[in-house]
Amino acid sequence: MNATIAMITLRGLFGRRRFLLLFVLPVLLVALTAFAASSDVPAIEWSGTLLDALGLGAVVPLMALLVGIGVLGNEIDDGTIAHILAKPLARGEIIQAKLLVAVGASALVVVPAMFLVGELAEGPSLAFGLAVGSLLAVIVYSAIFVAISIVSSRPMIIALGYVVLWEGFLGNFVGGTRMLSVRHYALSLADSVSGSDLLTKQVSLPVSLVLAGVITVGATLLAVDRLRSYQLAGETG
Amino acid sequence: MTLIETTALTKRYPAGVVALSDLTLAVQPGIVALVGANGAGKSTFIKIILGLLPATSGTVRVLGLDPAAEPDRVRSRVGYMPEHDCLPPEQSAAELVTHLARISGLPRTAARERASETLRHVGLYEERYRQIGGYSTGMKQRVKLAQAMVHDPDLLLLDEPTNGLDPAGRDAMLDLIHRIGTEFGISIVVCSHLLGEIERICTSLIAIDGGKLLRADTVAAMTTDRDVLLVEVDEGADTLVAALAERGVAARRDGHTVLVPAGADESTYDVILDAVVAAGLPLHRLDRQRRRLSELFTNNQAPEIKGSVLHV
Amino acid sequence: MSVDVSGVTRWYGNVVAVNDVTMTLPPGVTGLLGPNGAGKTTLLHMIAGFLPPSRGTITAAGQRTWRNPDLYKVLGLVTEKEAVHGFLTGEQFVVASARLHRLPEPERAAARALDLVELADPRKRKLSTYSKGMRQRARLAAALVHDPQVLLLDEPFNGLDPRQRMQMMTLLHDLGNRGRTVLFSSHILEEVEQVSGTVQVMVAGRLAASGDYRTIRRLMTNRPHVFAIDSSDNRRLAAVLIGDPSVRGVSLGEDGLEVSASDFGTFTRVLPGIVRREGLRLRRLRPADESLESVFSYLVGAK
Amino acid sequence: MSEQTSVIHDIGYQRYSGPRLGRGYAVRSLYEHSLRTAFGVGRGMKSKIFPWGVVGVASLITVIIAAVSSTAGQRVISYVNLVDQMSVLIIIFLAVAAPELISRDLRAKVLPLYFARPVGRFDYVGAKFAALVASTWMAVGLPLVIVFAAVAFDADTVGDAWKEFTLLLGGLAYVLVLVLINAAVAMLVAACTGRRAFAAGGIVGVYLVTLPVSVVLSEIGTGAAQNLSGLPSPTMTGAGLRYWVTGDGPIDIGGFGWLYLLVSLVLVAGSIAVTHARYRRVDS
Repeated sequence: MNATIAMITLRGLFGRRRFLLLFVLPVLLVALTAFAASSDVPAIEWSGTLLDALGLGAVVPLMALLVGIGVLGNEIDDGTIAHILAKPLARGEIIQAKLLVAVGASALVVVPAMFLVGELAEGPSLAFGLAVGSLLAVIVYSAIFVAISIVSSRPMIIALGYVVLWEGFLGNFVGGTRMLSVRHYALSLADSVSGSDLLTKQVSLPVSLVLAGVITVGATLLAVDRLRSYQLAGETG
Repeated sequence: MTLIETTALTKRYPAGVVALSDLTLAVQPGIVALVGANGAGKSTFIKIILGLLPATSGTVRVLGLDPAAEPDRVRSRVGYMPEHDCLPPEQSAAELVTHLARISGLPRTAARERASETLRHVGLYEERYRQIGGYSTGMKQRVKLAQAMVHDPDLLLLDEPTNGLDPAGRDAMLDLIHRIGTEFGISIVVCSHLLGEIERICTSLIAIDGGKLLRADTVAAMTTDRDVLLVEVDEGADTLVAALAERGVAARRDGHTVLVPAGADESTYDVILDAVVAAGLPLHRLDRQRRRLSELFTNNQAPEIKGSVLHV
Repeated sequence: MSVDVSGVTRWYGNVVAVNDVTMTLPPGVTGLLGPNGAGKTTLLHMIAGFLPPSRGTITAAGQRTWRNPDLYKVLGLVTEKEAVHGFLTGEQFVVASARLHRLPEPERAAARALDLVELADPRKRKLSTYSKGMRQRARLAAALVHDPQVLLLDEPFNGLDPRQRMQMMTLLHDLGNRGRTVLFSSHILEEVEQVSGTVQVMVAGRLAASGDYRTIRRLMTNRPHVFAIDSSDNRRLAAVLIGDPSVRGVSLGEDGLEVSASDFGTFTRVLPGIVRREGLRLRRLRPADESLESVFSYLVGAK
Repeated sequence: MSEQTSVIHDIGYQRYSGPRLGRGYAVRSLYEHSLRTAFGVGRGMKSKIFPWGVVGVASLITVIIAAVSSTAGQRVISYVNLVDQMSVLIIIFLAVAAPELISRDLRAKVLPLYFARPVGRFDYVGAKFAALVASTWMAVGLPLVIVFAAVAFDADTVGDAWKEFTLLLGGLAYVLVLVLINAAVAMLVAACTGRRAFAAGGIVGVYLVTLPVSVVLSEIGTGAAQNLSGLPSPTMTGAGLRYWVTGDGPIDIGGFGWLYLLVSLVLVAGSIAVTHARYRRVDS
């Protein structure tokens, strides 16, 4: 991996105080779960809302989105990407570094939170299941959001629309879209690993893993190709 | 009336950076250039004039008013054109300038009339009803200028007014500023890095360096003639030098120019012409060399002026 | 030749930004001029490999430029947009550039580049605290760190103060003298004149003229040459000059004569003789439309 | 024929000698301009779609309710309950208006143009906040007035109509409370970014994140925890104030009315203060 690009990307991500905002949602999720677990209400009553809808459905994709677009989209938006592109580097090398940083940073924020949520809700096996599931989600999402960063000139809107509408909304109503929903791959893996009653997978594990792999590789290759053909805006005035 | 008057003006930022140090000057009405290195304190100076920043010590008077005590009165008589883009793209120029005229205190009707007149004076006609987003750089600069003078200020602060303009746009903008300063009777302080522009339109110049006054004088005084004549011939420069030497004039070559000491009286002109005629050379240029404003920045031993009052 | 642009056209939809441009840039400094919207930035970006030509070919230092990252081993680019990674210090920024170029001694290369642009002192400060001119020079240092054969700069004087402008001019001049190919765009013609007399002038997407601007001026044979003249008796001199066949017109103004001469060579040869014959004293003879400024406005005006 | 006199009129630059109104007038002008901007008045069609769309949707809903009420001879829903139903419309209108009023100025960097004139930073923030509150209040209050018009028209006595009017005032006051609290938050979010899309997303995001927190807390918690469950959400804080005054509403806050009031005041004052502080860094 190109350490220099990784260093610049990391500093861009964590160098500003803004990154603390990344922890707000995961902390909130854990706090809410802790509160719910301390009450007398049985976990099965709130696990759907907190673990699935809020956790896998909102916190995980939103954090991956903020980080994924943070590692590349922001650099493209403010024009600093030109400094990195005007170097004799294979474009794959750049994407690889960016992607690894994105996965690492998102996982750092999300996986421990999901682990805690599982631990509080049920115990170690669910904790482990949710941690593994969310890690899978983070990997696939990062590839998708890095690709969106370069394909679209308004990545934030597109990505938010995708998370809210496709992952959050459609999957609940239109069964067919579950097959192409990262959230359901994560749910499937978490359910299979933990065997917990609190989770119900709707896509089989092999299908999930294969599709997750295909999407990750596809998005990455797309990002590399688009970066190779990156164009600077022309005349300004 | 003195336009801007400061005594021992000092601005120290909390971090310990001294932006202005013991600045004493008195600026008379006219078109005044404010030059200096980046970070030399020009933007701090402008903010203090507009009453947006308090001075650490010293006094400042703008049009006879203290901007720290009466910022509103100062601001209603001063117009400011910022350096950077500052125009909302989705409004028309007419609407924006009218709105800003009202913010400057003009009643509704007067604001509308003056906005339309001012836009005409800066050279925007039917385009003024179009959205600013579709304007060229030159048109945007004109709108920025129009909003700065819509309330008929007595003093205009223009920060890099020719920024981003192409040569034709620069020409037009400089002519406009010159007209505002002379025909319209509004005093102007122009911040610019382009000394050529300043030589062209300004009557006087204030140079600040490191928060201190470097030089304040009229432009005419800084661009006086030197005692050197520039002579250019299309060919045979060396022949000319030799011919001049024969006539007892010690000329020397500098690139394709021949430099001749001007001498005490004007007879040197005749000697040069005789030499050119005798050698049968094509004379291309005969001119007195002048001091350039850029020499202000090439001489590194900048004289430090402290506490003394300089009338510009 | 270091940069070869051959029959290059670039369009965006129906808008043609660059129209059938062919130019070769030898080592040395060349100014790229043109009104706003003439296609200068588009051309620079195509040469820099950040935009594919719609038609035609471009090579820089013998390499094709589009989709070819290896190009940047020999090419440096300073864009007009002043964005930098504000969280890095000047030194970190340039060292990172050196590392991305895989230079053997990145720290030393960076120190050299920072010295060159006179940023050695503030190198430990974050770029976000730099002034516009300092950022401009930091970006130049990053583009120079690998000592490229070809250097492209879009409006490099933007935001620089008078002293920094002079430094930048000297720097570009030196690079040209050391055999580098430097192409820079600028609107400030006096500066272009001082850095290099060699220009490429674009007008509405077309290449209007190339070469030394003085030579270009002489090629405009349909334009009379205008001179400003002051003498001991302007009215008499005017009367005599109007009788000379090389003079097209004379106007008498407050500060002297304005003479348009149809034939440059003839007029400059006959004038000294006429003045002396009439017993007059010539105080000033100044070509009024020989500057890059006038050459440029003629080219733009001609369309 | 009368004698023709020829004149060349002076259309050169004229100095202005009319009145220069002070800072109060300047702030009022900024407020008026912002109010117009919120509804897209004086701008292109595109700027009008969203605000008027919200007004249209709100009116449509209430016209249906009004029609049903007037045929049924009685109101099917009280004003205050109607307001609770429309709280999401408040958020949507704010998400449209706040970025338009605040983020847009940041993006275009127009603030130096204001601050070089007789308006200060506090004036600017105050005028923008007032315009944001007023526009949202009008947009969401209008439907209540429609219902009132329909019902009062049918009222048998002047006394009934008057009673209806006091109920309307109560509803409008409740709208104002909800708008004040949410507008303060919306302004703060909008002042954080120059991008309108981010600001709009942030405003909706705060609502979408804080509301479920309140809901989960109130569903799971008991006693004081339940009473206090409204505080994490600005909207539920407003609903708590309603309960404090009327003893009814979507949330039971027990005896914590004073705390809800305090939190509301801190929220509004705090948002204005932080927004003001943020503008200190805006370069002029």
